[in-house]
Amino acid sequence: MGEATNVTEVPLPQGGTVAVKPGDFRTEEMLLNIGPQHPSTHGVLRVVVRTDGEIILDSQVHIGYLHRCFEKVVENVTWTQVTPYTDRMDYLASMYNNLGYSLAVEKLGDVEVPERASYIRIIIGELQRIASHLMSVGTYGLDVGAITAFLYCFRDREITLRIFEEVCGQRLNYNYIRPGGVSGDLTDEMLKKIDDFIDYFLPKIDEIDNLLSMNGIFIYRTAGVGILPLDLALDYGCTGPVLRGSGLARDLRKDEPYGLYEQFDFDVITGKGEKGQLGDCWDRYMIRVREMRESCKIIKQALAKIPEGKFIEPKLLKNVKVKKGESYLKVENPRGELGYYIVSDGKKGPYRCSVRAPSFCNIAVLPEISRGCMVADMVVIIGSIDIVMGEVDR
Amino acid sequence: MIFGGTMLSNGLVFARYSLAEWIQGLLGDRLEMIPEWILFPLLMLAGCLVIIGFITVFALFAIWMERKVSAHMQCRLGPMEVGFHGALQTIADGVKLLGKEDIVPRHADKLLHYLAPIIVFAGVFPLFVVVPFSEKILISDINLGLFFVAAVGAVEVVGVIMAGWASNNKWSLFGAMRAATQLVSYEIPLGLAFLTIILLAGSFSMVDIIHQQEGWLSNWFLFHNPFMPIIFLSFFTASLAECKRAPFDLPEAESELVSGFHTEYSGMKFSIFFLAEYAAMYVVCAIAAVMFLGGWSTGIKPLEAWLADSAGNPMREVLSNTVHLVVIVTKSMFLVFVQMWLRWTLPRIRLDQIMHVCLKVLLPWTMVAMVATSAIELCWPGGNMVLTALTIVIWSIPLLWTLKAILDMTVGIFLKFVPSGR
Amino acid sequence: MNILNTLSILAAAPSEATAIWLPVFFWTFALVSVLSSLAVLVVKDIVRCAFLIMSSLSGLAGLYLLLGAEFLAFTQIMVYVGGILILILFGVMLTNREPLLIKRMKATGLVAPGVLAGLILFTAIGYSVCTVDWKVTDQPLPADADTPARIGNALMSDFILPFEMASVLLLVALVGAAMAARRGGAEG
Amino acid sequence: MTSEEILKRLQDQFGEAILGTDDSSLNLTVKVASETLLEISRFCRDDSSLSFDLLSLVSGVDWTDRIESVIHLDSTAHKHHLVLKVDCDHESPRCPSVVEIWNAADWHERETYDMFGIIYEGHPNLVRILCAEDWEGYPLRKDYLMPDEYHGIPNDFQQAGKRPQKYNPRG
Repeated sequence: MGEATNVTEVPLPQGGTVAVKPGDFRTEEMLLNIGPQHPSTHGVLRVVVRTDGEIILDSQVHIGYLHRCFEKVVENVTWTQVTPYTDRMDYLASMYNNLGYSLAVEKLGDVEVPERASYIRIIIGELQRIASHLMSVGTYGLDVGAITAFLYCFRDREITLRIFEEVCGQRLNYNYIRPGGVSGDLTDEMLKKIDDFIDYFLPKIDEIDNLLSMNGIFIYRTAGVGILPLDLALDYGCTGPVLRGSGLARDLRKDEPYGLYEQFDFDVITGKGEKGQLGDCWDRYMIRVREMRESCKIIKQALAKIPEGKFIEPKLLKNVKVKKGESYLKVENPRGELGYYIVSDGKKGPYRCSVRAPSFCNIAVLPEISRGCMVADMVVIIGSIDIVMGEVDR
Repeated sequence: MIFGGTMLSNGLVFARYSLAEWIQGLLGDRLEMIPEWILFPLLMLAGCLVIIGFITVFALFAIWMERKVSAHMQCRLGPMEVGFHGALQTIADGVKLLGKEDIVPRHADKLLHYLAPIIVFAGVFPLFVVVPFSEKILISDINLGLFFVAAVGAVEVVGVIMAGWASNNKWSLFGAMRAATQLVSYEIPLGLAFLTIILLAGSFSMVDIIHQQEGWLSNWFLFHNPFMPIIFLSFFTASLAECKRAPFDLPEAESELVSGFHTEYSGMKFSIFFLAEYAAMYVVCAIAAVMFLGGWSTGIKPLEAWLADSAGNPMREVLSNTVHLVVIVTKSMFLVFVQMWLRWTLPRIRLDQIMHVCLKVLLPWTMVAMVATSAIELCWPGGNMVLTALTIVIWSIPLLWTLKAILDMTVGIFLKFVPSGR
Repeated sequence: MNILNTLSILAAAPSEATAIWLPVFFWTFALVSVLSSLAVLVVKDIVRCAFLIMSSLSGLAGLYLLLGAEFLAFTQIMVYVGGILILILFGVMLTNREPLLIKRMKATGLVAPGVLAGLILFTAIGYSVCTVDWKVTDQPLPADADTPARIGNALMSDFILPFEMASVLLLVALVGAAMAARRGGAEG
Repeated sequence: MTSEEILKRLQDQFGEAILGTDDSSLNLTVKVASETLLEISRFCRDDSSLSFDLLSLVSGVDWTDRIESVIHLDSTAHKHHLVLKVDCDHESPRCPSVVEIWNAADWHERETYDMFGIIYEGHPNLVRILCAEDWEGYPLRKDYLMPDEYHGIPNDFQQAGKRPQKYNPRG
């Protein structure tokens, strides 16, 4: 086998030649642009894929189609004016973006947060996590072709959005959590509604499991696909469900608790490779489903012991005084670790505000794990990483 | 014999009785003035028009049904504005599609781009020639019926490949390749299922096959022996793949290939693809009903006997035809509903997995079932009550489960309060 | 005359009156076959050539229908249009270097040998058509002339040896194809 | 490990190469010389008591006289945090790339290059990531001026009849 006789050089259209032995089956490679306008790239992601038939040989990720230069914009506004801009990064988890920014400013500015506000932040933050994961799980169903699961998730997400609307008047970009507290109180009625929602929602998670997670074809499509080993995940700086899917129990709510998370009892979900291999798409997907149950647990606890009191110092709604210096603070956003690196020169607004966007870091690993997959798997892998282009491009 | 093929001449005799009677009533004695050689193409054309009419009406209804079924499965209402519960929505959409600009991409092969939808439709349209609706309401009972279905069904692939190629779009090409792979492979289990039925019925003719299954419900080929349900499931799965319906909708997978082979089609050309898809859905379901579920037979022996005894009783003949029409359409529509049900429940399967399912699951199982069935047919020609009873016992669990699921979906919806959000 | 009778006669045995349409059908099918075969030679776009082959084969199937060979006609469509043609298209599309550019065929300089081969083939076929003593009969074909049952019986009795040899040949080809595909897969 | 312990460990190992700390930062911030960055980074990752296995963020800060390249490191095992800072020249900022140590730095360094123009030496594919490939200037520099037009698309400020001033947002 493998004699190098009778090798002919065949010229390629793009220049150069390729060696062909007699009896070789050779197929041509094809360059395929997935995106920037494609139903399954979750925004304007563009992946240039080199394929052999349907098998992906190599891929290259192009981003920046949604770039607004958030970091430049916020250099020109005051500390409290930044929050609306943070909303527009990860628009599916705006509350958490607000939270991360507020915590970073509070840390640098030594601002005291009322206890009630901390509880409200946890309740709303976890509710936001549920909403975000519902979106992720639903669109993941859409990616693999199960449209009904998507609508089931949207039906439940709608309820959380109505709660948010009642809380702050907005459905998507909330601007609710501010440096120093939150912009409005949660009334007893709202707390009751959130409580009702959790009671209603817990059985619905089983419904999603029945319909999608444990569906044979779904497992067939996702288990063993896009395997991300732990060392690779760490090397590429993946965090959140993507990292936990590879088996590492890293959750900032447990590891470096912020807010009052150390007082709550919940489990960190990690992938176990039940259906396929550790770190495959099914693991990453399942983490989100299971985390929704943990979020419900946290909300229940927070609702039980939320204290009375103030939700913000009114003067902090105008602006915050921040001393000269810098701080870096990370929170566990639904998509991973959302970090705010804030530099202050002691003036009214940030001198520099840099964001570690979890989707930005997670999507970078895509070429590594999609090599050798099929085009249909590419869609599944992108979905399992769960990106929000608003955050990737900022 | 001057005019050899019976098929061509058969093809024109739509409803030997109903249509002809109508024409006779209309024209009366003047009919004799029309020479036969003019009547011949006219009737041929009439048959075609009737098929097109049926396809269009069915597609209108099926698209509405698909929307309603999907909507109710997804806790929403679906179209509600145009007509009663949105019944006219499809017509409104059709008008919209007609008014749309017909776009041909630059550098596309214009001729092939234009021909592709026609060929796809031509691969489905002739199938209706052999689809029976009742003893008298059928266009032609070709004595090679099932073989005709297998042959003509293969033409559709060519149109799909043509569409994918001519669009000058990589996604379309992917879709075409997937379609070719999938459709050609799934013809094998489909053919084996045909073969089993031909073996049992001893005929290719649709009417013969139905006549073999008349009498009690237990005469249906589905209950013939414990292996027949395997053949049925295999046939139904393969027919899903042939229709490119979920979970086998890879050629048009919207989340992967945008829209697959019809990405670059708009307006009327697109709606012809759509029409062909829905027509194919009905055809495969009607053929499944004929092959396994007794066709137009009600499954109640005395009723069948009473209906059949229509000598000199024109009213009963009309009644018989009507009942049979309703029965076979109901059976087919139930299977169409199952297709929709699957589509809105299951995720899409991957290309290599589709081949795996075909070659390593369906093919061996169908093969085993076919060999077993022929052995059984050799031992007990014409079926055996014990075997039928055994079939029903063995398959009772999936059968009951299916019944329960259907009851849950129909009656259950009314019993269970679904909170619509707060 | 009752129309019902007319129609049933028409269905079972077409009368002389309808035979007027026979040439129309014959010439349509014949022209489709011949013209598209000619076009295959002339047209430069290889994919269009493949589709023209389809049209030619379908025309042939129509001619078979006119001759009363329904089984043959349907087999023609199923095997050639649904099978072989798809394989040809597959081959053309997969081996095309630039997948979305229409591939033009180049002249290979083999025109003279091609014409020669064609002439030889044509002469051979023409000679055999002219010399073979065809059995001509006025009698209508028996009703079961073309039933699958008769074909099946013939294949299983008189022609069992060629039939089995053909199947062995196909099996060898299948195994060979599987081997070739496997080797290709193992290398790349 | 506490911040002091990390600092001590680094100082013990590298001594002079650790230029100092940044007291205004709330996180442990270590300034290092650009020549030793790679060596220190590799030590931070491989040393079992430090094991900074997760690169969190590579960013830049324009101090108008110099540009800082800032690397935020995390350890998933020890749950501690470290910031490495390298001072770069404002005119032609250059800094060694840490991609070979943490692949995560790839996109972050491209972004910092895109925004500040810091040339990361040794980066495998240092091209713009967020801005268009033919974009001019480095937007996050304090002296950056928005171009008047980009491929015929006029600048909105210009349309409104006013030009953006040099960076001076607070009057």
